Amino acid sequence: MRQPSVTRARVVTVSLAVAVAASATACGPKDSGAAGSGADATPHKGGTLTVLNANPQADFDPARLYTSGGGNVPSLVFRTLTTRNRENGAAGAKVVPDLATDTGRPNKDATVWTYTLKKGLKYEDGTAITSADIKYGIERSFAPELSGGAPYLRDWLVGAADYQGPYKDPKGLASIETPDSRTIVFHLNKPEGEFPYLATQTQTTPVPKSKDTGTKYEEHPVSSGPYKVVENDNDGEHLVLTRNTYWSSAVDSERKAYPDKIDVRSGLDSSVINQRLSASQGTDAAAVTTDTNLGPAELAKVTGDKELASRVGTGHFGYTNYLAFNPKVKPFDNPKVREAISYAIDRSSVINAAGGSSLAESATTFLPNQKSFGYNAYDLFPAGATGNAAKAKELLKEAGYPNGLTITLTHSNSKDFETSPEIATAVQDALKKAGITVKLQGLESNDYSDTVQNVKTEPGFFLAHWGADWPSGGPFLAPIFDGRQIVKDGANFNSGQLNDKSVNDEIDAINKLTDLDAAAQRWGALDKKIAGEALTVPLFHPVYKRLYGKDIKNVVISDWTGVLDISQVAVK
Amino acid sequence: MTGFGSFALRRLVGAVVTLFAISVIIYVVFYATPGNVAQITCGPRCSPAQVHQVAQQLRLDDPLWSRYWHFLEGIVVGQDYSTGTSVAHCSAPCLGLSYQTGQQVTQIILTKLPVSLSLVAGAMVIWLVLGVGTGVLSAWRRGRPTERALTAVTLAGLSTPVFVIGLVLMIVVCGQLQLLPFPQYVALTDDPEQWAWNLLLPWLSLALVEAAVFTRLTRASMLETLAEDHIRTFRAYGVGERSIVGRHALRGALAPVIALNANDVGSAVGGAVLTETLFGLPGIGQELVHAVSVVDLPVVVGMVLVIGFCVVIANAVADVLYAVADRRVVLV
Amino acid sequence: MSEAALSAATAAGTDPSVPAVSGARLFWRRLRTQRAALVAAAVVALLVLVALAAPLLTAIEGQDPTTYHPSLVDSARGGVPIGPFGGVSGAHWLGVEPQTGRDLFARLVYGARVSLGVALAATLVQVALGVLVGVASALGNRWVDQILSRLSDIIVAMPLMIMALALLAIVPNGFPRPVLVALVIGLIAWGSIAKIVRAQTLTLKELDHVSAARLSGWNTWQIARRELLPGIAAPVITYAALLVPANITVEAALSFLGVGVKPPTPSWGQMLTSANVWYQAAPQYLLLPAGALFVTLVALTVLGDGVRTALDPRSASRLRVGTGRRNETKAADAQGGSTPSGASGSTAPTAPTAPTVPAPSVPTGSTPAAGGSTAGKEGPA
Amino acid sequence: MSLVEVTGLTVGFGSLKAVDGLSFRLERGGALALVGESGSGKSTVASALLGLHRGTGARVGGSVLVAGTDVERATDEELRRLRGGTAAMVFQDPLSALDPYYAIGDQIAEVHRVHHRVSRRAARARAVEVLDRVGIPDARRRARSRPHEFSGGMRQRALIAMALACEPQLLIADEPTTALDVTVQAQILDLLHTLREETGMGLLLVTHDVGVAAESVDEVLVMRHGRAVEHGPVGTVLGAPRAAYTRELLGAVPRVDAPRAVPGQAGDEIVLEATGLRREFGRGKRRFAAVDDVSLTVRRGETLGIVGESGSGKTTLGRMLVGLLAPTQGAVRHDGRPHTGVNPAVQMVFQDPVSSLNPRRSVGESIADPLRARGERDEARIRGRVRELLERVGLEGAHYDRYPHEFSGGQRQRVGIARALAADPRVIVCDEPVSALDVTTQAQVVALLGELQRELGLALVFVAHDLAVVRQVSDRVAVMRRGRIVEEGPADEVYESPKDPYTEQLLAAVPALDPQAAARRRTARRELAA
Repeated sequence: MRQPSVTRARVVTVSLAVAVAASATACGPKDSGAAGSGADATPHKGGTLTVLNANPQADFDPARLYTSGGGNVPSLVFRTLTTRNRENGAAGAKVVPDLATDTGRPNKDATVWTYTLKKGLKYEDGTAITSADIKYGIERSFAPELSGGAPYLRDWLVGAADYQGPYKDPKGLASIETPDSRTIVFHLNKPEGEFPYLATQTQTTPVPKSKDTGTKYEEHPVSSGPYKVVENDNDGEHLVLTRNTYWSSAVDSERKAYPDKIDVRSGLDSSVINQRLSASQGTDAAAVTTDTNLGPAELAKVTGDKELASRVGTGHFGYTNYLAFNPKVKPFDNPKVREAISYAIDRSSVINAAGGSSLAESATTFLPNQKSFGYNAYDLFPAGATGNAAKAKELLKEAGYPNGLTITLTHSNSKDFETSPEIATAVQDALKKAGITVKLQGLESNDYSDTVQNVKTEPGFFLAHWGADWPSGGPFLAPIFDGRQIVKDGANFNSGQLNDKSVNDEIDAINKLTDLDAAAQRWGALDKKIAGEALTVPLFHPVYKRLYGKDIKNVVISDWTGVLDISQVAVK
Repeated sequence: MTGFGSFALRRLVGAVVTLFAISVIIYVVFYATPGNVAQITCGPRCSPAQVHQVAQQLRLDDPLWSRYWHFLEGIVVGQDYSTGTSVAHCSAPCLGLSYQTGQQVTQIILTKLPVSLSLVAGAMVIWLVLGVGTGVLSAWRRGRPTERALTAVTLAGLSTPVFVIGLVLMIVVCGQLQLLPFPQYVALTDDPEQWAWNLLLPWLSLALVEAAVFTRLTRASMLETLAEDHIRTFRAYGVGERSIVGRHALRGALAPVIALNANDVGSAVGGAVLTETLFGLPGIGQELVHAVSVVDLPVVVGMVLVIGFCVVIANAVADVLYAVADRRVVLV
Repeated sequence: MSEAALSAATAAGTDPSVPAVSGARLFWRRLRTQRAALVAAAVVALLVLVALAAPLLTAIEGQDPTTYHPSLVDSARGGVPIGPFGGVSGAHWLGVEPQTGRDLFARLVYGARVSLGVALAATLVQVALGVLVGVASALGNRWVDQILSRLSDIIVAMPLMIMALALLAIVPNGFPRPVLVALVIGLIAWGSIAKIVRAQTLTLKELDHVSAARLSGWNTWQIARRELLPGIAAPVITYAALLVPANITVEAALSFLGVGVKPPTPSWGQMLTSANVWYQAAPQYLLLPAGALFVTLVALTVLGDGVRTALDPRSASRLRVGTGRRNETKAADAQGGSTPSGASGSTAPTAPTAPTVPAPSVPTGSTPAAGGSTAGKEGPA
Repeated sequence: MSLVEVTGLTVGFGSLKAVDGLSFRLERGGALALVGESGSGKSTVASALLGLHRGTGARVGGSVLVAGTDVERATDEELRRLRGGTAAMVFQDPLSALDPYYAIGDQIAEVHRVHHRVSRRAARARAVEVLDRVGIPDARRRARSRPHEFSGGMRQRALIAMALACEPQLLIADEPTTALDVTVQAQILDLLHTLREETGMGLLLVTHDVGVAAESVDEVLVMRHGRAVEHGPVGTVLGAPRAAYTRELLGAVPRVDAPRAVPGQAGDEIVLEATGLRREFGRGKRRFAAVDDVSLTVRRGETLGIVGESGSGKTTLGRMLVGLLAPTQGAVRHDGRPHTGVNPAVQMVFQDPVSSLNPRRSVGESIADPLRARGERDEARIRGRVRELLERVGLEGAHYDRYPHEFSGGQRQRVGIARALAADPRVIVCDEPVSALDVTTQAQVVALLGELQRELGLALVFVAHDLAVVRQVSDRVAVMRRGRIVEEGPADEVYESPKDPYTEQLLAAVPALDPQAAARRRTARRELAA
């Protein structure tokens, strides 16, 4: 249940957001790219871009950030070995080189990856960026003081599992080699064809050891990107970024960096952000948001106003909301019961609760409906738009429940419209027709995470969601269905506790592939195979509507993040 | 003034006892709160080993009393902590470090408190002026249309939650009429004019709810005072209504208003939680709600203590004002 | 609305040294003379009736509060209700809820149950605790008083919302939520009522009839029950009438912070919270619960005022004011002490002692002007 | 033209007629007393003179002319000029009649400026002047004090000063001395007399106390039920009353020079004994002894009177005797045995008939309290006994289920006595039992206590400030001052030949019913002061 987020996941209990708010990233519409005036006009350099956000950039240390594709505001300051392709829609779901000259050179079995840095790379103070700084940056992300990043480096790098970072262990990680100042070599403990994706994360940002101040580094992170932080008030609530004069577009083809200055204001209520963007007065005319989308009420208002409607971009992001079963709990041990629920579900109620057909697309597959994930449009238990009550009742009868079934659905009391009570009550209503009575068990959000992520307390039936760390089937399927990733004494995400050798083997086999397109095909096939177990009921894939100010130009929303890429936005 | 000295001392001791008790309660309550703090701090995908390391670093595995002792120690002598690369010192009174961000809690409070104080203080001026003003007017005009209109407005204020008033005000004033910019906190020291303009709406939304209470109180206590013998005396000497209402009745009616206002600081902070959240003002309330949600105990304790301290101080000040307003009162 | 505010407002209206009601009949007679209070009482009764009859009313309408009607909302436009005035029709009297299409009338009347129920129950808890603590600290020795006063100081100094957030997170899930919300509101907001009761009890216990009861041989508990509790009933009832609306808004605020009553159970606070953002796209969704809350609060407040006036011994002259006859408005003022009953000559000749002004430690207890009311009894001057 | 001309004045509140066709005149410089018991309408008349009923909903009929102004028909502006300017009122309770929040000098100055267009400074000077005139020492400094910093007598002087500030032609004094001690009362009455002599203003005195009237005025108008009962020169009305009611009223007034009619039958048994009683209040610097080293004994069948002014500690002493207050030092013995806490054998009758009965319980229940507390459970027996007691104190048995507000003050006091009797006491301490009652009622209650004493052999401790009442009931008398007993002895001895100067002073201050005697005594007091 990780939140793919621009900032490290902050649990926001108080928010007026009516929609899938905040931290998500998404992608431009598959067909036409971002809509609206912003895409058409010719962009020019200069001006100040205002960013209105709900969540403060409380963490600005590359070691602590958990981002997809390098993040948004952080990616203006931190360059990484590779990065996402800064283009609209599906094209944006590709990985491209950033600091490195290519996306990585694997050895034969993809256990050793070598990168070479571009020439002429400099920090904001003019000193050169070296491969040793990248190694140091990765190493410090293992320090317990700087926890928060994604788990992959720990799981993949040889000897990383017990490594506690350079502060306690100055010798460093032997599995990262820097033969010269432009070369860096990674030794992995198993084949990982998707290493280029991982290299997009901010942990591969260079950190000069002499400037490292531990937990205080985030107050003055050293920029390798087009902008540097000149002001950081109230722990990331207000940021001012100005041009890093040592950055050059000659060595960075991805970031456009049109505005001269970027002013990030956060801690705002999401409805206030959307109000301000729609009013678009003063500096708000040149404003965007990187963590807020339109809620249903706001959408209803915007769609009735042509001018506003022209200032809305649509984003997709690899994300699935689903119902999870724990087959260790009765009656969900019976596949027929799980199938009956899959048939019974009335997705229209659920989609309306999530914001309606413009903000949520019906999901019948676990993998997101995007090509890069290997999307394979199957529907093994066709329920139609409003549920197949007859088929469900029949299955229940076979399973020994001719008079209907009473089950408990566990959900959280947060206000995220994902695992929240609104969705739970919609599910409750959506199963009613099939004679399935749903009782609700709502838990406070921390309690909810503890409960559903612990194999000992995991309930039989609960609301869950999963988002992509990068646009591929690997990080989407493996944590949920790889039997070796069942965690007994910590946070477990394999909620079905599936440990099927054929599934595990197929995952290993795909990981060996360095041809990412071929891998995607196989992920799609694996998804359909697993779906036959009916361990989850996919509900919907969210869609994000992003409002932006009048003066915004060059709007790019990739399928990788689903938000306006502020490295591309121009205000003049 | 030995009387005042002993009053101040007694109040100080009382405040310390109160704050001490509050901190104990918060520790116990949050100890019982569900949520794996180390997991939240470390991130959802941390391995059990990493979570354990974080727990150790935050002393989460220590017994409650030992953690509490450490907290008290920090207040008295300060606290040393590791930033990874060096050892930093959090000087007394140190309220510890945030679990989530590793920032010193005292530092967080110092940056957030001015925002909340700006909000509450400004709103207080408005609600006092507005509340007492309409209260006097409706006591004076009682039974007439003026009073009925005021009563209706008052009750509307009383019955509308601050989050509704605030949003509607914002949509209408900032969005549709564009009379004011959308609020965005500017420090008083940076630009006093912008400070006031930006806080005007938050002030109003918070004040409208509270003013209603003061209107009712002022009206009631004005009527009370107007029925008193000394008012009859001045009437019997031909003193004009204006002077009777404005000078004699109001003065008598102010004492309970002062007392209430002190008590209201507490509830205003509660209202401020909602106001700050709605308007995105980076104040204590907003931070506190967030800290509660992520079980960031040091931040919660620190902030609650600060709020408690403000309430205690406000009460003491009110008692002094009360005694100044009415010399018959003896400070105890 | 803050409790403290209420307390001060109430305290201003009741003078404990004068016998208040002398029987329910007198009370009703006084209440009856206030038209506004009677209308308010009728509205409150109607609301309670609606809340109790919610299942019946929705059955008449043919709806229930939880069934979704996806076809009644425009899914592509965020789920805004289809049709004028938020989908008002013969089947849905007040339209439907955006996104879900649930019947608003049903949710409103069922919401009344929760909102009123929670508020009433919370008030009961507050009153019970406040009376217990207040009486105990007034009757106990200095230490008991100190400890209990300190306790209520602590309660006052703690931010209510934060404690509510924390407490609501601790309690195990199986606990019925409305009961829990009521308990939490009650548990953290009894401070002011305790202060009122304490002040009132302190005044009452100095009255001669309490001394007389002691001389009769009753023990402290019996005296508290027979002589004191009836005496503090008037201010407590008055205060409670004002607490109920305050508690309704607290419930709404808790819902706003995400810790109120859980869906699908409707409450007005919850409706307000989710309707807030629909202010522009579906205004009636916000206006319905807001209007219901407004009417309830107005009715309860006016009724509370009425009760206070009816319980106030000095209200005889003010009642005329309440009826709004203009020429009589000044009656209360000019008449003052020289009411026809002729107070002159009956006041004890014993010179008033030093005014017994309440110490600031109970600032909401009573106004300093009321201090004169205990004069006339010879004290330790 | 007379100063005041009242013709056929009628004032009604709702269904009640407070004043019913009253007519009188007061010439310039004259002094008239309106005398009557509570409810006679005398204060209502006083208010009518200033038009204070205007706008209150009271129905006023007849005509009132004050210095030529028709009060009922005057414009608001004329009325404002009349109030304070022409006729000034001195109210009864000087504490509540002044604004507690402002300095006394400022309040007087404010009133002065309403009627005179002078500077703030001049008004302030005028305030000091009049304060000085009414005998406030160090007036310049004291003008800055707030009312609570003044003693009761000083406050009353300040109120009179306020009235003088505007040089009115008429002073209306509504019970000006009721809340004051007897010595202070005498001073205030003397002050009024002197002022009248010097300024030549008219005085309308409203009082329930015939003695006060005798001291102060030329003419008396006796009122009852809103009507005039008798009107004439003070000597005639008080010396040779024509109306029966006046005679009754005068007869009921206790005389300080008349011994107890039926002396108590003192036995040998000491039922109550106090030795070295001391009681302190306050803490730290504010600590003081309300009662200091008091010893006394009470025998079966006798009445011990305890007399003293306010603050003398007599009530504190009374409460210690019954065990409601614990002494700081010393001991109380009941029947020879040391006793702490309450004891049903020692009961109390309280001063305030309003607060001494629980308004929410029927009087029968209140009386039954001692029976129930004793463990009596039989309802019929309880009702029977209560009925008996009610009848014994002159009420009806059927009154059991009535509530206190249905009774008059005197009746309530009887209920209080019945409740005390229900405990079968041997001693009853009466704390100012009749001070809140009208004189006629007073006499009845006093008579009842005497009867009960003889019948039941009760010992009575009678605590009061009124020297005449105490003499009327007591066998022995103790005079208290500042927490100590300054003189104790058989009543006749103490009253006829006081040994302590304080006792002498007290006795000298008691108003006499005979105007000539009053004038003589005033002269004597003046000489004493000079």
